[in-house]
Amino acid sequence: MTSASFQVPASEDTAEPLLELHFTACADRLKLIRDSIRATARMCGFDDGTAQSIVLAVDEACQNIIVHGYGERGEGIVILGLYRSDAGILVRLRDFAPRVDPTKVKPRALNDVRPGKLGSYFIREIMDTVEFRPGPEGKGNLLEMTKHTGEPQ
Amino acid sequence: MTSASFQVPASEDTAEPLLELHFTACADRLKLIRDSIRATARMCGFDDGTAQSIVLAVDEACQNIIVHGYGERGEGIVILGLYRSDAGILVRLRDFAPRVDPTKVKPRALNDVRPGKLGSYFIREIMDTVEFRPGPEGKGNLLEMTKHTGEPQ
Amino acid sequence: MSKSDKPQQEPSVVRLAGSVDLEHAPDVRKMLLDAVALGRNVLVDLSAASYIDSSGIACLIEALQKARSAGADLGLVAVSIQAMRVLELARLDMVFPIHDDIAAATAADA
Amino acid sequence: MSKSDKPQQEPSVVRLAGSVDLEHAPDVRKMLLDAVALGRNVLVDLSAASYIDSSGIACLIEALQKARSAGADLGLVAVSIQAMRVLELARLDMVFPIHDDIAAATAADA
Ligand SMILES: Nc1ncnc2c1ncn2[C@@H]1O[C@H](COP(=O)(O)OP(=O)(O)O)[C@@H](O)[C@H]1O
Ligand SMILES: Nc1ncnc2c1ncn2[C@@H]1O[C@H](COP(=O)(O)OP(=O)(O)O)[C@@H](O)[C@H]1O
Repeated sequence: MTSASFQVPASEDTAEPLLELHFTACADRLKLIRDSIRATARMCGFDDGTAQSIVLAVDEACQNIIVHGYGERGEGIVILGLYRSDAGILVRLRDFAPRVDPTKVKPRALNDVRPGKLGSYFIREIMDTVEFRPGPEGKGNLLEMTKHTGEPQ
Repeated sequence: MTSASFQVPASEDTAEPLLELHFTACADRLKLIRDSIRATARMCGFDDGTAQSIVLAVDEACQNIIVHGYGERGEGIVILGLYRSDAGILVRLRDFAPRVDPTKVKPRALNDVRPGKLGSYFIREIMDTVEFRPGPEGKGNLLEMTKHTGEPQ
Repeated sequence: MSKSDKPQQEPSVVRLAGSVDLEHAPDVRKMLLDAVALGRNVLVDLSAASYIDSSGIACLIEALQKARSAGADLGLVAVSIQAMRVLELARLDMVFPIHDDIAAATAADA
Repeated sequence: MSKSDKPQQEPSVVRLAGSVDLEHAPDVRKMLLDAVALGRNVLVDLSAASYIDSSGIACLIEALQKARSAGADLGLVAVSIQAMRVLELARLDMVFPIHDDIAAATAADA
């Protein structure tokens, strides 16, 4: 089955679709998408350093889908939509894994030096808004994140 | 509308989908996808130089869709599927533009020093197979290209 | 480089940076043709060009032809490995004069 | 670096190249823990590490903690701008000893 149109962003109607990446939820795919995320962030008006931070945030969100979302269930599909908004960039990350309970996604405490719980902390530190929604038609999850230009990262 | 599965490659059943890129047929999108194509070609076993040539071939095929396929009609959607096959890489490029007449896509003659007609010449020089098909359900076009590892480019 | 008509004049230098591709071809074409219109030899500095495609090559060919038909020439300077591979693919590596750097190009021209 | 127990011993050097990420975390973890198991101080050379994410950082933290609980230490060498940004984001830039290069690290240790 082939999609001939982009996902429609629910939250920011004026957002312009720049790139949509479809890939299997598998750790070795992330290196394929990082440079495209960076180039897209640059096209949305971010400097190199901030674009690199956005890459990290999106990468971490993809990792969470791979490790926690599909996890033991094996591989599924991830769809990463990147949009240029008036404010900066809108990222929409769709999976078809069991519903995430957003209250259970807790970034670690600041002074907690332990391996783990870093990913969601990075995401919240880097992005301006982070919102878990149920996927369209009740299937899977839709993580919407935005980052605005003109702010120090 | 969202596709939850990859396009099924018709020609190489064993090909593994690595990445699918959806974007608007617009010249400023090509810089967003080149690095991903390169990384995917590397993952398929090509060296840096050959991966870079594959980027050029795929980029030129996308340009042809932008310039000749949709052309004056304005922007449409392009779907670029990248697959790892036993032999190397399989590239599937889907558009929803009017049907291409493959006999009209003629690379220029070797000794012809003119601006133009270079794109399809590059594609045929770089790739091992290049095949225009009608798109599924008779809509648009499907350009399938392969490049095999273990051959000098 | 053609030494015939204007041996005493400094060549015009056009520096192309970033992607010399479909997106930037209109700007690149204008820069090159403006330089050719000055009537002097043109050197195209590609040291900062990270990527070149058939659209970029087409601009270079057009400018080269305009330059030559006006009795001047157009050379390429600091051609990257990627750009050289594309020129070779197009069998143009023997068509354009190619120099390591501006100094070498100017010396060749003198 | 901790000078306490083994001032006479050369540190073990682990060189991480490419992406220190989810894909490579199992290998990275093993390399680091193997080095820590030698009982000497460990220097992690990041000069060839192009990208590091939370999985890579988690490996470094685990190895640091194992090293310290064994009376040794683990330092980072040639940290790239990207890696430093990630360490700062994690508030770990003051937790790991960080050195410009191996020579500086060895001098600091002596
Ligand atoms: N996409 C997701 N699906 C299900 N659970 C998730 C998802 N993302 C995060 N979580 C939950 O939030 C926790 C914190 O995530 P994170 O900060 O990335 O740390 P870590 O991955 O090291 O556990 C995870 O342990 C997991 O329980
Ligand atoms: N995707 C396409 N759709 C329609 N026509 C195409 C397509 N690709 C190539 N062509 C035709 O083939 C010709 C040669 O293409 P190409 O070698 O890329 O040269 P150029 O783009 O410079 O004309 C084009 O001029 C066009 O007529």
